[in-house]
Amino acid sequence: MDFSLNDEQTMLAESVARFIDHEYSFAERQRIAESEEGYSERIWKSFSELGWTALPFVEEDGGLGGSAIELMLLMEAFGRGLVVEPFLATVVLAGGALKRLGTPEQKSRWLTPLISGDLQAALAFTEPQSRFDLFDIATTARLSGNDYVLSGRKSVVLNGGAELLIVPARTSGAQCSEEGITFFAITGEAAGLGRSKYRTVDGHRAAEISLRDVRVPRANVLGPVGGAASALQDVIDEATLASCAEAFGILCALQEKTVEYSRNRVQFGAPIASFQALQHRMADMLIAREQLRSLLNWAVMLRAAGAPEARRAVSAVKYQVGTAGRRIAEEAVQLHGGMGVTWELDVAHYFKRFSTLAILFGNADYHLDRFCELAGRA
Amino acid sequence: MDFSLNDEQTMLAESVARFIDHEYSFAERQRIAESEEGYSERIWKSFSELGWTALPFVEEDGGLGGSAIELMLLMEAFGRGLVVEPFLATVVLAGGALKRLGTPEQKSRWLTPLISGDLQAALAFTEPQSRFDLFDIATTARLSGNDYVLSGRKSVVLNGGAELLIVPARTSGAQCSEEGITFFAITGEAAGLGRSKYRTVDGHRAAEISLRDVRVPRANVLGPVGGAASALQDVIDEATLASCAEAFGILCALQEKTVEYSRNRVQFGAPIASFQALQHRMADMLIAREQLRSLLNWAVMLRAAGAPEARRAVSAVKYQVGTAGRRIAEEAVQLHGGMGVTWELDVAHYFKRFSTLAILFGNADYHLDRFCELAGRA
Amino acid sequence: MNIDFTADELAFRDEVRDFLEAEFPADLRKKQALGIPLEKEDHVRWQKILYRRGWAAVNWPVEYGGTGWSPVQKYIFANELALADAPDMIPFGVKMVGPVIYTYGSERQKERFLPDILQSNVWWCQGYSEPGAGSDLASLGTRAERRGDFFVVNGTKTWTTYAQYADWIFCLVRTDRNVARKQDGISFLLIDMSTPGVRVKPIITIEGEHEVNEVHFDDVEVPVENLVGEEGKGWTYGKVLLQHERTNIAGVARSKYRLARLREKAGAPVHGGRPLLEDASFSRKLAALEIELKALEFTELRTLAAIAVGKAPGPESSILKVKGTEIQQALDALFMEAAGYYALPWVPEQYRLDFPEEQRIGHGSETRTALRYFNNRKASIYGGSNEIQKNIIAKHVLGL
Amino acid sequence: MNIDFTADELAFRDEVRDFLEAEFPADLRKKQALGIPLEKEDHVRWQKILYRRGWAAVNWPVEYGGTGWSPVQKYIFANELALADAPDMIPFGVKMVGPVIYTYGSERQKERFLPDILQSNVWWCQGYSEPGAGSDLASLGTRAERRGDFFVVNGTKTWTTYAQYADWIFCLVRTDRNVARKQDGISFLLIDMSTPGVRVKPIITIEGEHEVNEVHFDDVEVPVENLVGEEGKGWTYGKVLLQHERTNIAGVARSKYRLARLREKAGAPVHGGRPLLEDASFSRKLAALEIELKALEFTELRTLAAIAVGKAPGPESSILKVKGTEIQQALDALFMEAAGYYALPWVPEQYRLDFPEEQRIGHGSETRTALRYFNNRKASIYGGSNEIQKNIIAKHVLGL
Repeated sequence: MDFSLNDEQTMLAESVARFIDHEYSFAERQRIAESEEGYSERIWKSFSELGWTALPFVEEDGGLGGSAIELMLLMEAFGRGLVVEPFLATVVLAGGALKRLGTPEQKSRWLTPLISGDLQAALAFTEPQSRFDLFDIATTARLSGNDYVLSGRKSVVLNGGAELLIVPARTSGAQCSEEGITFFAITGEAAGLGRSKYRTVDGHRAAEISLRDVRVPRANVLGPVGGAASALQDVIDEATLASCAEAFGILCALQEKTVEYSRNRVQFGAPIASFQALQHRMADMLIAREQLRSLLNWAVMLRAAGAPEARRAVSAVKYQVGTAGRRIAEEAVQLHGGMGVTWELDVAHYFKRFSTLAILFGNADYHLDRFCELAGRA
Repeated sequence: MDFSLNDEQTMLAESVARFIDHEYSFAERQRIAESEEGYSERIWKSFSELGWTALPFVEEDGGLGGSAIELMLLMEAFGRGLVVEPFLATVVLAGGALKRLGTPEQKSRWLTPLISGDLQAALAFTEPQSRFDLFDIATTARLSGNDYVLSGRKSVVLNGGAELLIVPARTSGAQCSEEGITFFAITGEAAGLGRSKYRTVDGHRAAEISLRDVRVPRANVLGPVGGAASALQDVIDEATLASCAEAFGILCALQEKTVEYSRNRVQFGAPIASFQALQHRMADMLIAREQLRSLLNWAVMLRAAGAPEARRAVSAVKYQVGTAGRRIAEEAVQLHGGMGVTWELDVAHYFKRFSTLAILFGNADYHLDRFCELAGRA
Repeated sequence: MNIDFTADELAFRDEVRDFLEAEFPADLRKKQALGIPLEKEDHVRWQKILYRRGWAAVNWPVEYGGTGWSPVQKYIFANELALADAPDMIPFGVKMVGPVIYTYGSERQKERFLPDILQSNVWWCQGYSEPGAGSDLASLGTRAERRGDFFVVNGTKTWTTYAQYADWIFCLVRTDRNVARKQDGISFLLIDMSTPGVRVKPIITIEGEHEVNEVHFDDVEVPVENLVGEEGKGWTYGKVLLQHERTNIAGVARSKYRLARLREKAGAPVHGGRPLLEDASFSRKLAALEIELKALEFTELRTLAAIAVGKAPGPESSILKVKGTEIQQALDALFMEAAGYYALPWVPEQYRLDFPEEQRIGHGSETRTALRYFNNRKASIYGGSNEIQKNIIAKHVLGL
Repeated sequence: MNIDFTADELAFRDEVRDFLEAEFPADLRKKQALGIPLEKEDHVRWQKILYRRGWAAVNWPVEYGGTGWSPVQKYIFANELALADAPDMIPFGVKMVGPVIYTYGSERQKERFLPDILQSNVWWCQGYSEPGAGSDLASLGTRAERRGDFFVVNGTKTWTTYAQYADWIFCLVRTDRNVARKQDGISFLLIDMSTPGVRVKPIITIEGEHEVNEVHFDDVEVPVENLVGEEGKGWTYGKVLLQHERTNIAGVARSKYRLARLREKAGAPVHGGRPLLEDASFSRKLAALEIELKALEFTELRTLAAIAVGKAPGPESSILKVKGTEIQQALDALFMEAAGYYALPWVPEQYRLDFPEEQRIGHGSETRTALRYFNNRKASIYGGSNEIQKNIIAKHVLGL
């Protein structure tokens, strides 16, 4: 048992932090978020040059073989930097599906350009009715000659405007069944594929996807027909933990900015940092942050070790993000007073991104229930 | 709609407050609580002389026809006075069963002496396995000639050493069924009746009751055979609301004592009342107390009006007592520091009585669930 | 103590219902139902309808056009309006400056300003907070110097809601800097927004909308006759106003309406799935909130009853402010929770009456829930932050 | 970062398990299982067993009889002891005064006191708080005046746990009243409880038991050689001790054990009913607590790891104190909840080894849950109240 980072991990953490410091000011971030595309091609290229888009893939796939620990370090820094580039969507979610389910041919077709920064991708894992149930898939795929024909709707698909869409659909089984889920890769503008793109409240991009008899060649089936549920679950687990690391980075930034603001904001002739009621609340924020760091470390170490308890640990962190984390975020806004709710200040944007992450992959209630179920009890 | 007390109600509230002030100091209360009997015959006689034991009974039964409003006023004052006399057990619970189910003969036999202060009584409504489920009754009663024969166990029977025991038992139906519950009156030391008496943590008295083939004459059946569930539910509802009023009185005392203590306790060269973190917490206590008063008024007014929503309202207040109320109580102890956990100070004893009331008739979880169910939804 | 409505009260309730049935315009109804933000004209139109019925200024004394209603009538009125989802009153005229003018203003001011407020002819805004004076409002620095028949005003007000629509602003300004307590030397001034030197600068808030502003004053000349009450007594007037404001802020009737809608929405079956209300955690949170809200409803009724027997809304109004906004924010969070992923799309363009229903993203107005949650974080900050309210309770109620 | 135990660590765990299997006396096991309070002799017996194995003073330097274990070993050791439900170490000797003596004491003091502490030959108690100096400990008023080779001590200490058992007391006393800061002029003194003028007065706590005391000093003569370190530096020594104490107070291993027992108890079917754990509210509260506790476990491990690379337990130990006691109290409350009505009987007489099982009231030790809940409200008050901890975090961690 060991809590320290090795040299490579330390270097990674430092290099991301440096990049954010030098290349990713809040003003730059806002410019990118408000641009048409919603992310910067230039920044994305840098991510790939720095090896970050290769991080969570094994070496034989052209990756760097990073574990959950490296991914945590990266995502935490992305959280602090309020990065809007679709790393979670393209690399962790879509890349995560490809690395688990792709054949060597499929990987060279899609994963290689994804790693090199030339392909954007998305995983369409939610439907209008599904809420947080990953296996609630009403989109159907039926075989017709050498093609599958897909029909259905996917909702709030992160980075849904991307070239490559990975779409879980139902080849058999009842609507919420674990059996019968198959992954399909769809590229470009296939006939019958509709995309209604929009910004999300955190400045990212998503889309509603409609599939009306979209023909997908058999060669685009990823993984086993009807048997992709466990891969789906594992991709989402990995992404959930990554989202928790990003949320943790955000909460650290919010907590530190609140302390800083309180030192400078003078009311009643004194910095508000000197008011005991606020001091105690800032102490509570620090305690909550340190507790969250501990849980995150625990879950990440379990995932890195391939331990089966990791799933339960992921739910524990996500629950804590959605409860204690939310309190930190709300307190940060409250203690900034009116300034905390202005567009001008970064605090508001941290808050909105945090709020999005709290919903993604299931909110606190969902994950506490899952935590209970995984203990083998109601 | 009207929020004011009428003249009689105002007089009642004043007369109880005066009695507590003059006759029921904390030292006196402690002396009574530590006495062998656990209550004072003299004080009980005063209760009856002042008409309080007659309060919740209709005039034709020899009562004063008081509504939930009068009962609230009395119990709130008993809470403030930390009264240990078994008013809830004898008058509200056992008296409540008698008034709802007794024949005129039974009333004159038991309710009349109860009102005159000459008979102590108890309602044995809990069993070792029942937790808060009123209808979970495993104690059985079978007819044998002109007697019923009762077997089973009743646990934590408040005032369980009383002369008159009212025992719900099952004459038919499955263990948790609403059907098949019958009330029996048992007096004195019947053969096969075991009582293991003890003090409770709040200084009151209770007992474990064992029934081994206890023969009870048919004449001692109270109400319909097998059909007493709704009366049981209603007695407990009335008692629950009364217990909330007592809890409210306690919480008012704790809140006020905390403010007072904070003004006098000097640390770091100033009264602790001057520390903002504590000020805000005391403000929270006041807010919670006022919110609780509002809910209590609402529920009491609904019960007094005989409105069907009263049941749901009772659960709302009890839930609030068990959550916001508990926070008030715990804060009161915390802000008293070490002194708050000494036997010497009244605060500790308010806290213990409050904690007991929070459990009695179902804790916060139980009542929130009931509140949800009574809305006709899960 | 009696919880039942009297026959008169029931009749009054029916009267309000009939009025709403007949007079609440269909297009406004639809906008409200679809979550479409109202325009200035919408508000004005609705408030004029209320005025014509004599119900624009519920709390004003009868002599100035108020209703003379009992607390229970006011409670019924607020509930029925909320139940019909009628728009909230824009408070700055009727609820804020109006009471100050009829309480402390001159006869001339009453004649000049009250009718236009009552009839919603003039849109008011509030000039209290400043960049350096938020919670510590009394340290405000906007100066008004007397020069002949004018005050010359210089300074900046901030967080001014709807200043972009406003014809007039009421301000707390400093008329005397040589005072022992900073609460002294503050005056209450009415300023025509079209006066040269008044400049409105938008502040975009967290959710991306333009609701509040900075208002800059550069040598703005304000006639002395626009001073309300005595020079230097503005703090007292402003404080009374704030206590009224806090009572209003509780928004109990609106929260009751929203909670009922949320329960309805969460109870509706989802395509292929069970209703959210069958999720025990969600339903318990909703229930706990319903209980808190019921408590607040009665706390408000008790406060109104106290006011009716002659007590001014005192520091207890701080309780209403704190709890009222906590409940609103808890509702915001639960609405967002109920929306799930559909809280995320940011699609303001679909909130227009002519937007095609079939292109709408999300069930109902789910895509407004996050924006509302973000925006309404302000509720615990404005009108005297909840921290300030607790200071007030500690000092003025508990005497600490 | 690696979560797996090494082979050595696993071997160590087995070693501890084997030791407990062999050496933890059956009668103590049974007392613990039945919730029977331990006597002084029980504690001493168990601590002597640990001493004989060389494990009495886990954190002490090896030269004084400590173990030299890694943080992970200490973690394993604490967990295994808790898992076996072994008694908690009485902290006053080994965990409190011991470290002060070996860090600041003279060679003579080390020789004289440390072996008896290590061997549990001498029972210590703590003389810090005073009736007028609780949270504001530095304003303590117990005076020690130098008269020749003695200090003459006068004053009162309070909340002194187990003073009724103690042979010695370590005290913070004021040796100089003419100081600028009240933290100066305080000295750390070791006092033999049998010295004339020392008087112990019981304090009965909320649940009715005798655990703490007032200790009165009337002209108590203490040899100068019992002063630890420099005169006037006692505050510094005491603060270090408090930081150690806070780290101990977290009680993570014990809470883990209790939580597992609670889950077990709540999972057991009740006669004719379903297990409490199937109640969603209860199981969710338990789960949320398990998560907080897991977090604290890792917070503690991170702190221990930092100490191992040479950092003293700093103000961060305040986090452990706050969270550790919050979790303990939440557990207390859940145990009481699980007991339902059986939390109410007050039957201390049944907590004896010879009490007939069939007469026992309540399932298991349910009738101790409320008493424990009451008693342990102290946890957020003692060792520096949680309010004081937050002051420390604000000042020393956040720099406010």
